[in-house]
Order: sequence, then C-alpha cells, then structure tokens
Amino acid sequence: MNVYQIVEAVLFASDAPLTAHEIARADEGLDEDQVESALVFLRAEYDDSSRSFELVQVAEGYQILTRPEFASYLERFDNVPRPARLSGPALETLAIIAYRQPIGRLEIEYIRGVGASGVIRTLQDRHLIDVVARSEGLGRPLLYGTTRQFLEHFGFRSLEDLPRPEELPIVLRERTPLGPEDDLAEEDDAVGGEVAEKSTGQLKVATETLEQSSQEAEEPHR
Amino acid sequence: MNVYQIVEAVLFASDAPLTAHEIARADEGLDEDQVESALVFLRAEYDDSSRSFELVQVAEGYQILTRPEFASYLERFDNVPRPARLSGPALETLAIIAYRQPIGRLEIEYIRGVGASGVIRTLQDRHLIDVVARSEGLGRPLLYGTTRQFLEHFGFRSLEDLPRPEELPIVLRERTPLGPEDDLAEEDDAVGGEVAEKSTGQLKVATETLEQSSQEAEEPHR
Amino acid sequence: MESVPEREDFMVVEIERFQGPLDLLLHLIRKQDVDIFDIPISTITDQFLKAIKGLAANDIDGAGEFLEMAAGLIRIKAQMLLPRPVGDEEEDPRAELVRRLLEYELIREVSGRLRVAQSQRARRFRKAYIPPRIKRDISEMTLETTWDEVYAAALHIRMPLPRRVDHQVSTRTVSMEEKATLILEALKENASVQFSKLLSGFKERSHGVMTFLAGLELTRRRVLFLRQSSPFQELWIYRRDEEEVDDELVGKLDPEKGVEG
Repeated sequence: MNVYQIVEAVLFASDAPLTAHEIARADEGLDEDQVESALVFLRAEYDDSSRSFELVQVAEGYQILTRPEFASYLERFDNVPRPARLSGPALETLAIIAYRQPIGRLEIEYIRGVGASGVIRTLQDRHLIDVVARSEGLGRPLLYGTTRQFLEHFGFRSLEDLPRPEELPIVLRERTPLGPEDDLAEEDDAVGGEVAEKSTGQLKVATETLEQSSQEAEEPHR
Repeated sequence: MNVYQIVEAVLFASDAPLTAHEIARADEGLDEDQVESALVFLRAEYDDSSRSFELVQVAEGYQILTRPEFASYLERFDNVPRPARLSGPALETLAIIAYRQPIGRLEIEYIRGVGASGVIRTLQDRHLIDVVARSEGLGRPLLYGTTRQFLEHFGFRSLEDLPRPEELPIVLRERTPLGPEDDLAEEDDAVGGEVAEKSTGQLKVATETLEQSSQEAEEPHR
Repeated sequence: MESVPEREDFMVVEIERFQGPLDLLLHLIRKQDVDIFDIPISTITDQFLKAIKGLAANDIDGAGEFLEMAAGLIRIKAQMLLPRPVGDEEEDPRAELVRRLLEYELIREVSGRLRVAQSQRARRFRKAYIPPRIKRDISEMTLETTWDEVYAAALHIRMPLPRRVDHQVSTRTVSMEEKATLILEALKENASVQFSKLLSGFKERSHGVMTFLAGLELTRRRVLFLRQSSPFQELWIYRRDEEEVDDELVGKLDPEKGVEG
C-alpha cells in the first residue's frame, strides 16, 4: 500500500478538512512529512488526470472538494447537500468577531448598533463561533471567537485569509477601541444597563483558540 | 466539460447512490447511454491509476467508495491516536466536578470562565463523570458528578478520600454558593439568552441546550 | 455617483432594507455625498427621523434601536448649538458617531467580502456519502492521567472576581492639545501627512483616538481637512491654509475662531 493511497483513502472518507498531523494517524509508520509529500503528489495527480475534484487547502487542513466549475450541474440534485447561506446580520456579526476576537456581546452590539444575542446563538449553534474566554472586566462577560468551522464555511485556509490589515482604514487598523472608556459607559443605556467590556489582543488569541480546539478534538472524524 | 467529469462530480457530491438515469439529469444534453459509458470509463480509470476508491454498483445505483483494503487504515485513523491523557481544560473541569458535585454546566463555565460542553462530553465519554441529578432551578439543568470508574481509576475508595488541604482554592474547598443570583442569570448569555426575556427565556434556552448537546454528541468533533 | 433629482423621493427609504440604525444613517450620509467628518447633523437628523417615521407602528423588530439612534442624533444636534467655552478640549459632539460610522462601514465592507467568499466556497462540494465505520468506544482507551495531574489543575482554579458595581473611568493621559500640536508640526513641513505616520511610536490606543479627535477638531476649525479616497485607503491630513498653521492656534481651540465665511 502506497502512502499516497492511504492519504487519499483517509481524505476521501472524511467529511471535514484534516491536517497532515491528523492524516498521519492512519498508520503507525506514517509521519507528517510523508503525508505532506503524498498530498503534493495527489494534488498534481488530480490536476493531471482532470479529475472533477481537487485537493484544497482549507481551515488549516486539506480536503478533497469538487472544482467550482461543476457547481451548476451539482446544484440540480436534491441528493447533493448544500450548506445554508448566512444572513446579512450573521455575516456582519461574524465579520466583527473575526476581526476583533475575542469580543463580548455588548461590544458587538455597539458596533452593529443592534442587538446580537439571537445571531450569536445561531452562529454558536452552527459552530461558526464559540466562547473562547471570559473578559477580565466587570461582570466577566463571555468573549467569542471564530472556529475552524468558520474557516471551512468561507473556504479560508486560516484567519490570515481575511482581508489584510493594510487594506483597512486606519481607525480600525490600529484597533482603536470604541472610544475612551467613559464612552462605553454611556453606551450602557443602549444595551440595557449592562457594563461593557474591553477587548484585548485579537488575532493571537484566535490562533490559540484554534490550536486548542484541535487539541480538544479527541475524537476522529467520520 | 467531459461527460465523465460531470458524472464523477455528481457521484462524489451525492449523499446517496444514483442510477444512470438520475445522473443524466445533471445536464440537458446528457442521456443514459452517455452516462453508462462514462461510468465504465471511470471505473477503469480508478482501477488503472490505483486510486484508493472505486466505482461501486449497489441495488439503488452507483457510488464512489473507498476500497475495502483500506478499511484497517480508516479504522486506525478513527480509533488510535486519541490522546490517552486528558487535556488541560478536561483536567480542570474534572477537578471542579470532583470537588463541587453535583454541579451543572453553567456553574462549571462560571468558574472556568469558558464554555464547557465539549469537555463535559469528553469526560462523559471516558465514563469519569455522569449526569447524577437534575437541578430544581430554572430549566432544571443537568447536574454532573464523578462515577465509580473515576474512583477506581484514581484509586479512591470513596469521595471522602479526595484530599482537601488548605492549599486548595476556596472555590473547591468549600461549597460556597457562587454569588448573587444575577451572576448565574448573566451566565444565561452563554447560551444566548435575550436580555429582555431573561427570566422566562432562561428555562426555554436551557432545555434547548440540553437537547442540542445530546445531538452534538453524535457528531464528530472538529 | 448617481444624481438625486428629487430630495423628497430619495427620502422615502424602506426601513426594512437596513440592518439597523447605523446602516440607515450611513446610507443617508453616503447617498448625499456629504463629508463624513463634517456631518450636517441637523439635516441628517431630520432625514433620519423622517425615514423612521411610522416605524413603531409597523412593529418592526428592533424599532427601539432606531429610536435610540434618533434620540442620540437629537442630543448631538442640541450639543452642537451650545456655545463652547474658549480652550475647551471637549471633543466634537459628532466625533464618537463618526468613529462608529466608519467602523460600521468597514464591517459592512468586510461582511460583503465574507458573502463573496461564502458563495465561492459554496461552489465546491465535499464527498457527501461516507459509509459509517465502527469506532471503538473512547472508554476502552487506557487513560494515563493521574490524580496528581487533576489535583495540579485544581490548584490553578481561581474563583471569578466578584462583580463590582462601580464603574472605572481611566484618566485620560493623552491630551488632544498635544495631538493637535503634533499634527500642526507635521504640516509645517509638508502640505499633507498620513494619519498612520502620526501614530508611529505610540502604542496605546488612546493615542490613535486622540490624534483622530484632534484631526476632527482641526477639521472643524477649517485648519485642515481629512481625506480618504475610499474606505480602505490611508487617511490623509491636508493643510488647508498655510498662514493658519500656527502654534498659537493650538492654545485657542475656540469654536468661533475657525468658522470663516
């Protein structure tokens, strides 16, 4: 049995992206480097033999996915499962969480100008976000961050695939808080008398979360 | 676009076997005969290029499946390299449950400052903890406690044997209530409770969460 | 830029289309090509009120949020009318709103990109049917964890801080005057300066906020103007009138002073 065949079988039998490390579980003799080479080989083979699927890097792992040009054929089938599209509010909320994680509900609501608990619940139910920490601030509110599922849903390899900071207006690039703290205090009125929290370091914590969640995924994929 | 590519894409992305007749629906220009030839072509190609998957015909139609000889790798992938050790969050959660049992998820999350449903599931899968009661409180949340396996594994005759020296954090040494009611009500946010309907909403949300998490338990982790 | 033939017609907006009050407000501002750093608060407030007329009656979800914003606009409008004492370094009443609008605009842009990424990803399909495999029960795996490890974890658990009722207000150590000086210094040499340049060397966020506020304030006094060619470009600060770039100005940030003509 060749390494590339084993790697292929595992990828084929998984419904979620897998890291080289995860794939290597399939055989005791396998190490990550071997898996990586096999992945390179497979990718080239799928391309050369004009397979209708390809090896895609997504959500910090690898996954075999159909090539986009077949979408119109596949969309005709009820048997082909399609992920539900997210609503506008859900996308806006995700955008905020993706950039400013870890972030609490009150800050999300302040940025969007509308309530967020319903959307947050939906996003959590869909495993696109999760509670990643608790603020040290008053009331120790829950802080949310994005998950690997978030990356998968949007086809991002990692959070680095989000629009780069250089592209963002200066006000946000510097991750200016929403204002001096007394401004947030005022905002209490708008969000129901709760005390607002501050956000701390962003992308760093998000990465930690991802690492942690892959560690915690003690069960294999189907 | 070649016919065989379209057929391949459809079979790959379908969650059920498809007949040639059904596959032909992918494109107006396709007829069953073309599909049949494409299927023959694909089957030969998968064999010739030593793919780890094959085209299989079952009663209901065609499917692409991994070859049986890779079953052992997939099984190993599923079963072997699970960490035989508990992760940091799992250790922490286990300690909290051991000392404060019976205890509900929200209380655990309150103490740890982060979500606990995944870790609780892991500990339950390991038979170290189990649901031991149901709280009388709103939503009658499940309460967790340690199991006999817990005692056996760590070599305690009974829970009385758990060391409770002075150095233990007060939150574990003494079963002091976790503070004012509203602290736990605030915790409702963990499951997305609306501020407006805090008191009534809580019950509903808690129940939903329970149902949801038992569903989640059947799904693979990411 | 599309022409707006009838102001009245333009004002008939379908409130349901908007994600919330900020979305609506941004729409009103961007649609009319008014300077976001110098919002004609009175006009915009009137338009906003008109747009949300009958909102409560329609029982739209989140009507309260629109009304809340309306109240905020009216408050700002009132504050703008109040004379402000000489040397008062209080920020422009509109500054916080501008910050929120800019940030919201960015979020809207990013969520648009997420939507595109979502559609692109949705054109790819993963292997759908995966035969179920028998998985060994996790409890069959030998657990190597010892009690010492559990106990060590127990020692690190710390009770969450009790909630405090009082609210902490941090002292503002960075003054707007200081930042205004910085901007004017930079503009002595050049006719324009990048906002980001002014922030180099300062780590704390309050510097960014203050520099921004000072920029807004000096814009209001018509000493300079801020330009951003599009939402994702660098913010540039331009000198408006050479003679007015004077250290003295910093000392007398007087509302009357800058308003000329």
